[in-house]
Parts: sequence; C-alpha cells; structure tokens
Amino acid sequence: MFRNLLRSNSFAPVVRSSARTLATEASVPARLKTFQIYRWSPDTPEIEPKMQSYEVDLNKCGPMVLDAILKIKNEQDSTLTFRRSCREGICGSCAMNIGGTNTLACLCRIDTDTNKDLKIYPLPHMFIVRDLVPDLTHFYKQYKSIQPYLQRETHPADGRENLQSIEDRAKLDGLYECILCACCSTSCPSYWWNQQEYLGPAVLMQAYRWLIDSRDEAGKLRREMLQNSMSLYRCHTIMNCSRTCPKGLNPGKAIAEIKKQLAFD
Amino acid sequence: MFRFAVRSVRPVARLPVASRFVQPIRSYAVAPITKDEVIKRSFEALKTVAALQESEISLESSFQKDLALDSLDTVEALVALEEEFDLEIPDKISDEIKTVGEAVNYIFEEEQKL
Amino acid sequence: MARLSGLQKEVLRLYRHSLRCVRTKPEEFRSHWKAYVKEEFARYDHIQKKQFSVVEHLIRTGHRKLEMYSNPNIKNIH
Amino acid sequence: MLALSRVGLSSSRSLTTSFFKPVLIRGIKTIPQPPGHIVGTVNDAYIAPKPSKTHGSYHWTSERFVSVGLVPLVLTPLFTGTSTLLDSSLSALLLYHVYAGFQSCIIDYIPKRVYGSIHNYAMWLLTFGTGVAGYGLYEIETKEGGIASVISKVWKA
Repeated sequence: MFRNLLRSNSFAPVVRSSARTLATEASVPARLKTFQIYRWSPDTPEIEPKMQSYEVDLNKCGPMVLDAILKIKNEQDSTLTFRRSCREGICGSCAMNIGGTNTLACLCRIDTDTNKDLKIYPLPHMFIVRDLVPDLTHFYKQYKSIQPYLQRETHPADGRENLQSIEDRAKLDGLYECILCACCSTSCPSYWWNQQEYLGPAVLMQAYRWLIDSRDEAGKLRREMLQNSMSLYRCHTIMNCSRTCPKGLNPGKAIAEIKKQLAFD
Repeated sequence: MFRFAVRSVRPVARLPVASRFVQPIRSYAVAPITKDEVIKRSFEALKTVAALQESEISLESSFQKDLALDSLDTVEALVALEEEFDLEIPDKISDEIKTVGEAVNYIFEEEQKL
Repeated sequence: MARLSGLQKEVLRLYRHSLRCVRTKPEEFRSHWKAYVKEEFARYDHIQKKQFSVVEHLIRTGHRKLEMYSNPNIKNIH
Repeated sequence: MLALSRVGLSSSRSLTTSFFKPVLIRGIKTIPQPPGHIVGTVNDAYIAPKPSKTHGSYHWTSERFVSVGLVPLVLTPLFTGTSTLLDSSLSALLLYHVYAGFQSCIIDYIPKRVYGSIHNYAMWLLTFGTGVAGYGLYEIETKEGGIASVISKVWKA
C-alpha cells in the first residue's frame, strides 16, 4: 500500500513533464549540454584514456545524469560502457565521479547550466575494467573479510526467530541502508594510498553494523580483526565519506564508534 | 594440486626398492640418476619446444644468444624441462638461468636431493 | 641481453604459471591450451616495455584469466 | 601514464606525476604488489594483518589522551605562570604528540608493504630525531628555564 503510494507520487511529475516537453517541442530551442566522459578500452590498451564529448539536448532527456548517459549510449555511441541497474539509487551499480564528486548517476541531477560541461569519470583510484566500470574485486574481498552475516552459538528456544527489541533494531538505522556502491571508500584519501590494507569507510561501517547488532555473538572476534594499525586506524577523520555518501549515511561516525568500542575493549 | 599428488605418491611406490638396497637414511631413494641421463633427457625435452626443433643444442649454448630465443621462449623451454623431470624451478632461479648447461646443472642437483 | 625489469619478470612469471597450468588439463586438449596461451601473449607483442600501466593492466587481467581457466572443470578451449 | 590504470583526478595531476615520479622513485626499489591487489583467488576474503593492541587501540587511546591533555597544559601557562613540573610534562606530551603524528605520516606514505626496509629506516630516523629533540628539551628545561619561558622571550623580542 505504502509502496504504491510512493510510486504514484514519484512518477506523477515525470509523466507530466514529459507530456509538456512533447507539446512545446517545436517552440522551445534545444538546450544542448556537453558531457565529457572518460573513455578507455581494454581491447586497445596501448591507447591512452581520453575524455570524449557528447552533446545532449536537455529538453529531450530525463533529469538525472544516468538518463543522459543512457541517452548517449542509445543514440550516439553504443560502445560507452557503464554499470547501471535499478535507476533509483537502491542497487549501487552506477557509482561514478560526476563533476568531481563520487555519487550515483541515477540520484544526481544534471546541472541545467548549459554553459558548463559536465565531466564524468569512473570512481577514482580504482583499476578500470573499461570506460566507467571500475574493478571492485578487492573491495568485495574486504567486505567478505568482515564476515557480514549473523554469527551465533545459541539458537532461540522456540527454534524460530532471533528476536530483537525495538531499541536494538533502531541502532541499525543509518547503517543497514548502505548499498555498497563504494562512493565513500573511493573518496577517502587514506583508502587511495593504502587500499590494499585499509578497509575503507563502506566496509568499516558494515563492520560496525555487525558489531552493534544485539543478535550477533561474534563481537570479540570482529573487534580483534580490526586491532592493527592498518585495517581501521588509517582513518584520519577526513570525512570525505560522509560528505559524498549518495544515501546520506555517515560512515565517519560509524568508524569513530568502532574506535570508541575498541578503546574500551 | 596435481603436482603434489604425484609427489606424494612416488615415495610410497618406491619404498620396496629402497628396502632392497638397505639405505637407512633415505628410505625412498632410488638408484641415483646420472648426469648423462639428465643431459640426454633434457635435450630430448628441449627438442619438443617449437622454437628449438631445428637448433643444435649443446650444454654451452645460451638460450637467447646461441639459440635465438626470446625471453618467453626461454620460459617455455624451462617449463618443458620442468615437465620432463616433474619438478618446479622457483621463479628466482628460473630468471637467472641463461644456458642449457645451467639448467641441466640445477636439475641434476635437485634430482640428487630427492 | 639487457637485464630484465621487475615488470618484465612479472610477465615471465605469468607465462610460466600459464604454461604450468596447461599440464593440469586433460592430455588430449593440451595442445589447444598451449596454443591459446601463446596466442594471448603474442597478441601484445607490440607493447613497449616503457608502457608500464599497459603492461600492468595486461598482467592483472592475465592473472584473472589464469585463475578462471585453472578451474579443473574447464577442460578444453578452442 | 598514471591515469590509465588508476584514474587521476585531473589531467594536470597525471602530467606532474609522469614528470616527477621517475626522478623521485628511480633510485628507490619498491616491492612489487600483487596484481590488482588480489592475494589468493578472487573469492577469498582479504586477510587482515595480525591483531596487536599496541598498534591498534592502545596507540589510538594514548594519542587521544595526549591530545586532550595538551589543551590545559598549553592554556595554563598563559594565565598563571609556569612551573618546572608543568613545563616538562607539557614538553613531554608535545614530543609524543609530534612523534605520533609523524609516525602516522610514515605509515600512510611509506608503507612497509611497498617500501619494506625503507619504512623501517624512516621509523628509525623518526625515533632518532625524537631522541635528539628530547635531549634538546631536557637542555631547555635545565638551562633556559622551560619552553614556556623561551616562547615568552621570543614573543617579546
């Protein structure tokens, strides 16, 4: 019910605006905006990466950056490669560096000032697979290392659910929403320099999410894994993570909480 | 994996031989391989490498100077030797081997250790 | 011959491991595998040794492919 | 050059690195890193360094205590005069604070993973420098009457 309500709300303006553009297509002049997109193909690795410009008429395009690059891929250059899936900020596939900020292309509005070019790069300091697709293998390996699943010795007496009080559940708000888009990790200078050993904000926030889960019983092991100079303590509270998070979460605070927990461990 | 399996099977298979010769220290040792045999088998193995089929191989010949191999072909030749003698030359030593003689010497020494 | 740089040694290492991997494959298909390995390396013959990032990229993807193909369930290649 | 495999944030950045990096790095031998940072297979979890509380939480906690402790120690001489005890504890904490800061820089920018023994040399150099600075502070405490008075002299001069 609630979901349907949301849906109809969010769709209504989109439908209306596209109807309007159709009606006034002839009279309104084209608003051409230039998109500069990072291009590099592994088929010709010897050719240096370059920025390629595409012009898109904003009147015939959706409001988000993802709409624009999809339009470019459909109409101008089908070789342009990027990840995308849900187009509503819930899958975390379309994370990229747009106009100097790591964000999700599907949640980022196109700046309507047509005088300025919009530059789109892949996530910074990652190995590139092609064009806007970064290699997230190591990121996922790090995520795996924090054992992101419930670990318990005992099972509930009735053999059904592990219950949790409302207050305990409330502690997970602001943590469980993370979609692992890697925007925060790749915006962190510490992660740029030491990503092989430093876990990075996204993974540390998930580590915290499992540390404070009242149902989890492996806290001791989880804390022990972070007790070294590299995994956690390379965080110097630069706070790029919290500023860039496209979901409005606060990984910086989660890391600070872990440090506090470890100090009293 | 496969290699380890082979290695671990070998001693067991050869145990009766060893007890016949009564060698108290190394119960799995076989009749030691002679250097001539190593050389002969090495040359045969090297002949299987595509780039070496036409070449005259001697102990002194250098893979790159005399036999005109590039570095990748050299690696291929060494892997062919590894295959023949069922051992693995560590990367560091493998990078240093320049001539056929050096490779044969290394293999001979390794075979002695077995 | 000039001494090899660290990166060149990495390439040789990858080639060596790839050739060793050929031996874990079924006997009848080994020639296919060997041809494939040689072809993959020959494809990038023209890359200069100073093009570090290109070579690094190729080593990276090469290792990834090697890992994938060393799965014992993959028996043949065409 | 750098921009190919790892994206530089701006084109000028990659230009500067390609000019200066060889000059800076040529003489220094770095340890080759696993391709794509991947140790083991793609599906293995990353393995963290060995747990050690001295490098982990104890280090962090001591750093925070020292930083917090420095605040009153810096402020009090401004209002009330200073004493030898106050002054020497100030200089000791200050020394540790600076030491920890530089240590952090070394771990960040000269990581052991890449530079191996150079990391150790840097740490030794830092420890040595801290020792020299410590001796200097001792001299100041005994002969010049503490850093607070030195600073006030310089301030007035």
